[in-house]
Amino acid sequence: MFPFCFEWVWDAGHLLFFGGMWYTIIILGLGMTYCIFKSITQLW
Amino acid sequence: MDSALIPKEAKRCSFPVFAVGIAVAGVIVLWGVYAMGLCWLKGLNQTNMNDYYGFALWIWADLAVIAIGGGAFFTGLLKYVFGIDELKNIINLAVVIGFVCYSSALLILAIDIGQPLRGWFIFWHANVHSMLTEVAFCLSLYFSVLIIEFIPLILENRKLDKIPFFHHLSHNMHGVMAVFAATGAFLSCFHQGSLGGVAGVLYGRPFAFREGLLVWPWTFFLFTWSAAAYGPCFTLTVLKIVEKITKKKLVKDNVVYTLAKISGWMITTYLIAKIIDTVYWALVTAPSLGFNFMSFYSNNKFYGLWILFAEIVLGGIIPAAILIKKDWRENSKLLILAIVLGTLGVCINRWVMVLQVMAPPVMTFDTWALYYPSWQEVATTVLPVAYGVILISLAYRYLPVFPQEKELNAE
Amino acid sequence: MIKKHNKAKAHKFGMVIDLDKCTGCGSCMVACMSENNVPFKENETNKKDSITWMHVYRLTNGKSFPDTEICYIPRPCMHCGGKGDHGHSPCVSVCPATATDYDYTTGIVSQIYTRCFGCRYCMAACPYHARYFNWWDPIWPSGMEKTLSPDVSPRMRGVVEKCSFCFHRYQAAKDTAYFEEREDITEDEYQTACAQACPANAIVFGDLNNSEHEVYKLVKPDPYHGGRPKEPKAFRLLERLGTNPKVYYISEREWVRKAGDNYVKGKEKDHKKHNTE
Amino acid sequence: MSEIEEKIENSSVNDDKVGLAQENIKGDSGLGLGVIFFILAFVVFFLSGWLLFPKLLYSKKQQPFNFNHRLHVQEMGDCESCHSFREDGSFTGIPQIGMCVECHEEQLGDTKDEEIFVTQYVENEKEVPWLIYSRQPDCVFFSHAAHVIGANMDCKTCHGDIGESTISKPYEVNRITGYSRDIWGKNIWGIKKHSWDSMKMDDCAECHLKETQSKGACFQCHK
Repeated sequence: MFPFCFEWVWDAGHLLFFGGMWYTIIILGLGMTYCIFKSITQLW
Repeated sequence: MDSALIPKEAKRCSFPVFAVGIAVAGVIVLWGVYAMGLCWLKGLNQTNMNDYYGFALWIWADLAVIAIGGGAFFTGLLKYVFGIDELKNIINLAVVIGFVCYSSALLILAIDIGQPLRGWFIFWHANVHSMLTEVAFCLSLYFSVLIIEFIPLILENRKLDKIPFFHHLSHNMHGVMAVFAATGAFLSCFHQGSLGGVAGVLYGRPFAFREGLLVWPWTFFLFTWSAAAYGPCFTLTVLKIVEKITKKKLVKDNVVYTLAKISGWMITTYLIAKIIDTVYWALVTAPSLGFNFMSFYSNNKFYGLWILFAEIVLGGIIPAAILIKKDWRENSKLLILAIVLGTLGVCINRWVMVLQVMAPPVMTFDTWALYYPSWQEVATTVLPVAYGVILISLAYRYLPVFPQEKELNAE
Repeated sequence: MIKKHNKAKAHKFGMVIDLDKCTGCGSCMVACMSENNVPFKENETNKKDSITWMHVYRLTNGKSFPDTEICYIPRPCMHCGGKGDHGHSPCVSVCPATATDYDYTTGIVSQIYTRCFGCRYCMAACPYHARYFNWWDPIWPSGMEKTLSPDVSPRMRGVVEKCSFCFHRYQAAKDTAYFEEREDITEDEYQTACAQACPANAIVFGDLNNSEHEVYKLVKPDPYHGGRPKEPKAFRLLERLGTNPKVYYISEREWVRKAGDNYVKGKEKDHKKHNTE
Repeated sequence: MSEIEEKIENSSVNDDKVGLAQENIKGDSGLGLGVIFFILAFVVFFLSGWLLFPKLLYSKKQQPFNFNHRLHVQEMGDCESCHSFREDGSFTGIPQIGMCVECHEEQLGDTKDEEIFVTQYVENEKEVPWLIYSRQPDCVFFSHAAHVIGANMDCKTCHGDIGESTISKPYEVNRITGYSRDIWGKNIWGIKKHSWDSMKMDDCAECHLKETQSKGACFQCHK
């Protein structure tokens, strides 16, 4: 869910829950991007 | 025929033999896929669920595979975060099993919901107070962690590894694997727990309801702990099955014993918590809601005290005792008994915490609800097993799953 | 003007059913089904997968003739206020997709069929079996779809549905009030179909927050205990679970009142005190 | 076996920097092509998403005949003359033919559209199958009384300038959902310039939040 969704409320529940979710997604995304990017640079 | 794909110096059965084995499992998968198609096209009337019994056999399968797939996150945690390095010899297997379990669980959830096309509502319109939302989020995120953990292993296939990009990628991913494993362990703690919370928060169902801490009922913590405790049992069970079928030793005993010992102590601590929880629930929670402990275990043919005995003694105390005592766990027969009983024990626990919850009447004029799964439910529940057999076979044949295989089978 | 409407005192609609008057005729069930476009099957033998928002249970005192007594308990959705009466009903708090919510202005628990994706978690959470799953798509006998009520949307296969306290009737009553430029609706303007259909007048419906209303007079809800009835003859189903239902039952017979909740053997007295204090 | 594979086969992977210079040359021209290809693909997909997608998503239908709102407002005075409330507070919506016949028993003017109306519908006593631009999905409850009488809103806030129109615009319907395009609005991103540009749940909620400090409970608008 994003803050522009209908049910979004700026409360502790949403901030903790979705904060955790987006934090995890960002870690996984950045980790994979780092690996792929490093592999590409190693090729050249 | 496929020798170019098989890891160097590894002995595998001939391709036709392998193909026949896969075909047999494939037939079962097709049967399951057919049943799955029926459920999607014709709806959940294909099952024997009803308004009294809204959770089916496959929901139990869902919880059970996630519990026994817990070996993946726990072994990952032990290896990458706590630095028990010898576990690197079994982590690949744990990851493959975890992948099988979690992909099956997600598939089951996709069959289970009445309007599968609206499944994304759980993400888009999420209700943060619902345990099921937490389950869905952590489950899908943890599944992506498992994919990330599985990729390097796939890339180590002999052919794929020759492609420089893949070679580097797998190497780099190993480099940051600790971050992924830690994230995975964090996610797992929450979703294993929230699966426990699913039943524990139902204050309208005295059989399931548990008091708790903050927003979580005690079952939340019990489920996380039990998945970590019993997950390795299943990993070891699969290892023993694979060793039996391939007639090879694949992992050194010291690795197995380390994992078995940790599992044993985890089960012991879990059991202490579980017994305290059960006693408190039986003596305080249930009576405060007007129920005798025995009212949940009598008056019907199926749910007797035997199920509590099977869960706590047969599937708990016995394996725990075997696994923590050095002589016993190093006796191969007793070890196998312990890991099989442990796996069954956690499966029974999940059965009790979802399916038995539906059975006892709550209103005084209501009746016990029992149900018998339809063949479609059985087929879709067997589907993940056959799929798991295929995936693990493929992984074993083509990927270097067991780093010690070469050493142990050198002639 | 708009703000005034929203600041008006919150309603808390509820129902009182006199079990000594109920004959178990089933008119409420029929009226409910036709009012709310409830689907039915050609063969309704299996009661556990057919939909009855209002369901009449039959119970006996378990004694043999000539002391046998029978009581019928009509059971709509209880529209639970949840623990502490804060609106966290057993079903509302578990729905993963916010397909059901608690309306603080009316105390009614909604169910939005187009939002529900059919996980059935709410059904597991409800101890009253008030929630029903659409195992099939509705099939109306030919021509019958023309007789469906336009005020209630029909449901599709794979979603959960339940009694709404005929919320569309509340909407219609409010429309009339707006048209006549009145502030609020009267007691008789908003009545559920089951209450109106009951030939024995066993079902009374109204606002539990309004001391003028019949429901309030009958049970005298205690606002400090989640609406627990102060009237000794009145009780709610499964009071001890803390669900705080808004459906009350009345009976002169003690065994009927006792059937409303569970008791640990030997501790019945405690509970009686707790119920009437 | 390709060049790269051969090289890897013959040398250990760690010292594959030998062929670095060669690969760089190859990589540069490849990179240029790649960039051009990327930009081209982006343009193609962007344009098709922008122009073609809405065309494919919506099918167009014409109203049975044109209706001149401006003329009728001039003659009748205001919207409520035709779009009125019943005594129970419910809203009549588009008038039925009985109301039109009060004036149009015979043809009043000489337009083609009126001729169609009188000859095909009035004379045959048939209702006009109007396509309703602002029809909400079946699960939506909307009270005109609450908004028009209760909150004193005018028609334009939600329905826009329809009272000024002289012809009926084509009715566009979403092929997937079956809903009128006026619900989502013309802008494919859902961006609004006027309060009447779209009629989604979010649009209702936006105004409700502003005016009543609450988006409202589900049952307020759902049935």
